[in-house]
Amino acid sequence: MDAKAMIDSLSSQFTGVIYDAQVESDIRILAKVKPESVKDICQYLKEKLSFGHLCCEFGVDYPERNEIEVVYVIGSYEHPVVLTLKAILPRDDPEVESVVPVYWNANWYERETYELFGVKYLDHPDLRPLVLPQDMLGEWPLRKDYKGFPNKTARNLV
Amino acid sequence: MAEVEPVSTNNKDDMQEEIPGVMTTSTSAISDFLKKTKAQDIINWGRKNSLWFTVNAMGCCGVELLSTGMAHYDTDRFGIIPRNSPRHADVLIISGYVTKKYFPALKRIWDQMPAPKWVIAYGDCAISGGPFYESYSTRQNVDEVFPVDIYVPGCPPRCEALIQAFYELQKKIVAKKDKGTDY
Amino acid sequence: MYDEVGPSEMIVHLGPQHPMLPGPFRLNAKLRGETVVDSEVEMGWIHKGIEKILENKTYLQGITIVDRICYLAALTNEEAYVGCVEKLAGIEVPERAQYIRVIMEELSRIQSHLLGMGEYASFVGFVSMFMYTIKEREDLMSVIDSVTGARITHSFLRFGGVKDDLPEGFKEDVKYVFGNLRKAIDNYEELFSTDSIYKARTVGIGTLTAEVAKDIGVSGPPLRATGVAFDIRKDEPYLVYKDLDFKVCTQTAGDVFARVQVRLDEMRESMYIVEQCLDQIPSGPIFPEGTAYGRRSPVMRIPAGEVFHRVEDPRGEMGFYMVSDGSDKPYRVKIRGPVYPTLQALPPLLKGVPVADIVAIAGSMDTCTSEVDR
Amino acid sequence: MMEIPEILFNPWIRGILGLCLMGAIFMGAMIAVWFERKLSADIQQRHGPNRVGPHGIFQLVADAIKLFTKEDIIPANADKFLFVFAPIVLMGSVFLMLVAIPFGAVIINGNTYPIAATDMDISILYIEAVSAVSVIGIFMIAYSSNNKYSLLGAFRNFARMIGYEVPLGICIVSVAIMAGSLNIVDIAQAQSPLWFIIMQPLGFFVFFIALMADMGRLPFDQNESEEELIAGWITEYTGMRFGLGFFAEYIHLILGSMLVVLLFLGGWNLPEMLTSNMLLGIILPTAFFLGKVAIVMLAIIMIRWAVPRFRIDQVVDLSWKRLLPLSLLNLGWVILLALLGV
Repeated sequence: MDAKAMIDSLSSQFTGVIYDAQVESDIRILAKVKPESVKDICQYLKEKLSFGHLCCEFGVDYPERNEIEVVYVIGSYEHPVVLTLKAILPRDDPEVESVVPVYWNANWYERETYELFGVKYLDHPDLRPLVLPQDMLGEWPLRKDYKGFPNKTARNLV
Repeated sequence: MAEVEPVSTNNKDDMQEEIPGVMTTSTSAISDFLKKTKAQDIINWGRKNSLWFTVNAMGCCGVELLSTGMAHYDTDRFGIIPRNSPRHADVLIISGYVTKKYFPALKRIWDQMPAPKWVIAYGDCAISGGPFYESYSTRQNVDEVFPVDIYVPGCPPRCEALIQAFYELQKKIVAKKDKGTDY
Repeated sequence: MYDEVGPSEMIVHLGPQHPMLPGPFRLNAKLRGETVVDSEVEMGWIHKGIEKILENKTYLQGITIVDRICYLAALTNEEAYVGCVEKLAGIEVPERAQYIRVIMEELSRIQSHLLGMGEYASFVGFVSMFMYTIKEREDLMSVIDSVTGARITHSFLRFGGVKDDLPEGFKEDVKYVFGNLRKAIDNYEELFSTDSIYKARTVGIGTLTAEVAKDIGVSGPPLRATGVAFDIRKDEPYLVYKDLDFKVCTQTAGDVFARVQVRLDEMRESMYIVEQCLDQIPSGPIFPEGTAYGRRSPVMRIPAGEVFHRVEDPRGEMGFYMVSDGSDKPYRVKIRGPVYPTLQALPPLLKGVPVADIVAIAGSMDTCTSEVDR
Repeated sequence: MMEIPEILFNPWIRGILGLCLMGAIFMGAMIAVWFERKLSADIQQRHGPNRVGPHGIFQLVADAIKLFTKEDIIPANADKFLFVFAPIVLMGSVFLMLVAIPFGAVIINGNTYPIAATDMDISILYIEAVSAVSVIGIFMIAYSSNNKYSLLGAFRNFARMIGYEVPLGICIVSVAIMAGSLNIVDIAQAQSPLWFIIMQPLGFFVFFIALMADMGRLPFDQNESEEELIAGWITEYTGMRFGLGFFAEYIHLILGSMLVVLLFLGGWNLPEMLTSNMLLGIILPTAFFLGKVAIVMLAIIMIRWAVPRFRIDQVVDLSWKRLLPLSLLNLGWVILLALLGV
């Protein structure tokens, strides 16, 4: 099954949920997805299309469009195709369903996206900050409008 | 983050109030006496030849720190050996970026070490922040908290640089100009 | 985990400063006697916000920052980053530069495996082994040093090429070092396979099956030790790997012993790759001709777009996802480190093992905490 | 019993000799540490200490001076009385062993005078009993420092010691049966023509391994295991208290090597023609004895740096499932020999 067939299978299975699907090259496909059905799609990808390997999951902040994209990069152990799934969330109240029940290793990725972007994951087993100290929660440092970034405390700033 | 007050172990002020006919003494009497004698030189000789350092690899420099203690560079030649417990160590090597999360732990390691103790700031990150000087997560100017004796610039400095840092520290100890002990 | 601590149980915090891993890392383990009942990993002790810093650096400045993601395999980090930019900007790398990159990355893989293996041996109490591997590693480091000018953080790759050509006499140096290294690796293998205490400590410990390993997303030597031949160099060839002859080293047992064995085999395989490259390397420029790219790249504006590029790190799959908005700085860079899922897999693996096996299992994963925290 | 010169009964002389002995044993421990550092460096393709004095022989002097002048930290939540008292128990148990162990012998006119503080009839049992006290010292150190690493180390130590004291004791019993005495001097003397290692090689093997476990040398140093438990039982100790624990370990190493030589490797016994001369009789037996001790120490140190560490359950398995049956087999063999009247 090549990349084209995969995207066709996916779009036909989830009409209306998957949109903007495109084949970038033989081994890269990209699709956008409605946030509420991310988990179902991942389930389908894992079981039917053997996309068993979640490479990573992260957020991208677009303040002009007032959106936060949550990107899932999903690869496979059987074939070389890598699928990029994008769920677009409103920036004010980003909430998306957790994919931990499908991909076990999404756990830490989601915890990190939560503390760095403020994306809330529903039904996540253990949504605590991972890399930041507890008191920095709520600053969402990887958002574009984060104020504390060029940290001016260093004594000999160039 | 708790600010750290400078600790003074010099009790000279206590000694000045003399009661006539009564000889007062203080806890530092023995060390005061030692200062006047050659004994301090002998003690310093022992201290300088047996600098045990903590192994806390905190960044890129940590790898060089590991290599320095091992074969090839072999700091054991100078009597410098790595110790895993801070209780047995004399030298704290800040080998990398200190983050806001790690800083309390590093402070605690420092507090756990018995005096006399010294600090080597190893690498640019420990000195001035290095490439991460503007990060939201790192804590800058750690040398305001730790009394750093030797700064080793480089990103990361080579193992030879660390050996030279120890050599400079030894010279400082002999010249009684280090910050680790109170002379 | 903290809610119910039974009458004969205690919680031991291993770390953040603990000799278990090179880098701060904390494992909270609930013990009943000597047995781990439950455990949990805490990260972030050296989180330095590299992703945010990269967004505020130009593309060229970014190379020095990505070096410091994982200090044990700086060259593969660079490769992933530079590869992303080259894909986005459509830069062709001349063949000689590609060969040089492969040589350096394979050398760096060998040194990383040597360090990881030696450190692992010291975790089971075999301190002398650590000394031996470090000694061999130093020879290799000086070879790498002679090309890149640095031991740990190289900043060697440039967009479209490499910083410098190979120095004179490089081939002879490599040949000399490899001669010693081959003997050393054979010795290590003999030591590992004949020492009964070592075998008692490693065979059947921390076993991952292929299904579980795939399920938790492990890659690199821990995955290959379970029999899955997953290697980006074969599955998604970058640089000149498709012209080179090498095999993906696998074992089937999936335990600690197999992981170390995979690393030993991979070192041999990497040496073979480097020798092939040295024989095949064509002469020619190390930067694309007729373009502005050279030793000093211009301020680059890269066309808007998104790309995911992955390479095979010594520890597994290293991927960069880069979003460009057409300016001279990346809009967003996501770093997918190979150790991230591996370290996540520790708590389930550690359930029910004795305390002494915590370090054996954690060490055999060859983790790099700096890369997880970033 | 052999006659002892009158002058040795003078308490002053005895006191001075005792002090000399203490000094000698401390010197011995320092030499052992230096020996170990140099030898381990050699095995690991390094140089080892070589800056302080020729070949770094004063390295340990520097270390001792530094440890003496370090700050003495008693952790806030430690049990203060035990924390101060425990290293003394450990050191005491090691020094009490010195009372019974002979350090060599002087042979004058065919009479053997062992260089030992006392002459007990049950000295071997006494040594066994006293050396087992050190485990209590270690446990007190670990318990009082209120550290979980230390506590784990102490538990491992207990588990190991209980396992290994049994085969160790059985081996000693078989030696005692063969010699027909519980006095360590008599045991050494009984090996005059034939060393016990030839009569019971199995016993030597079991005794050597059990002794190494008893001393906590590397394949058996689970109580310290640097990579897991930082420094195990002694993690919280600073300065000279740490130094005491450290020295106790090395004095134990020396005394253990002496025990091996005394029980299995023939002690100070030499052919009679070599000791007939007065001067040779004074020097040679002791030199011979100490030389053998040094060789045993060398072997123990080299084993330490050449093998990985056992896990604690494997250690306990090894003792109860392998060494105990082997030691019983050896005991049976010795009894058989005794019945046959060999």
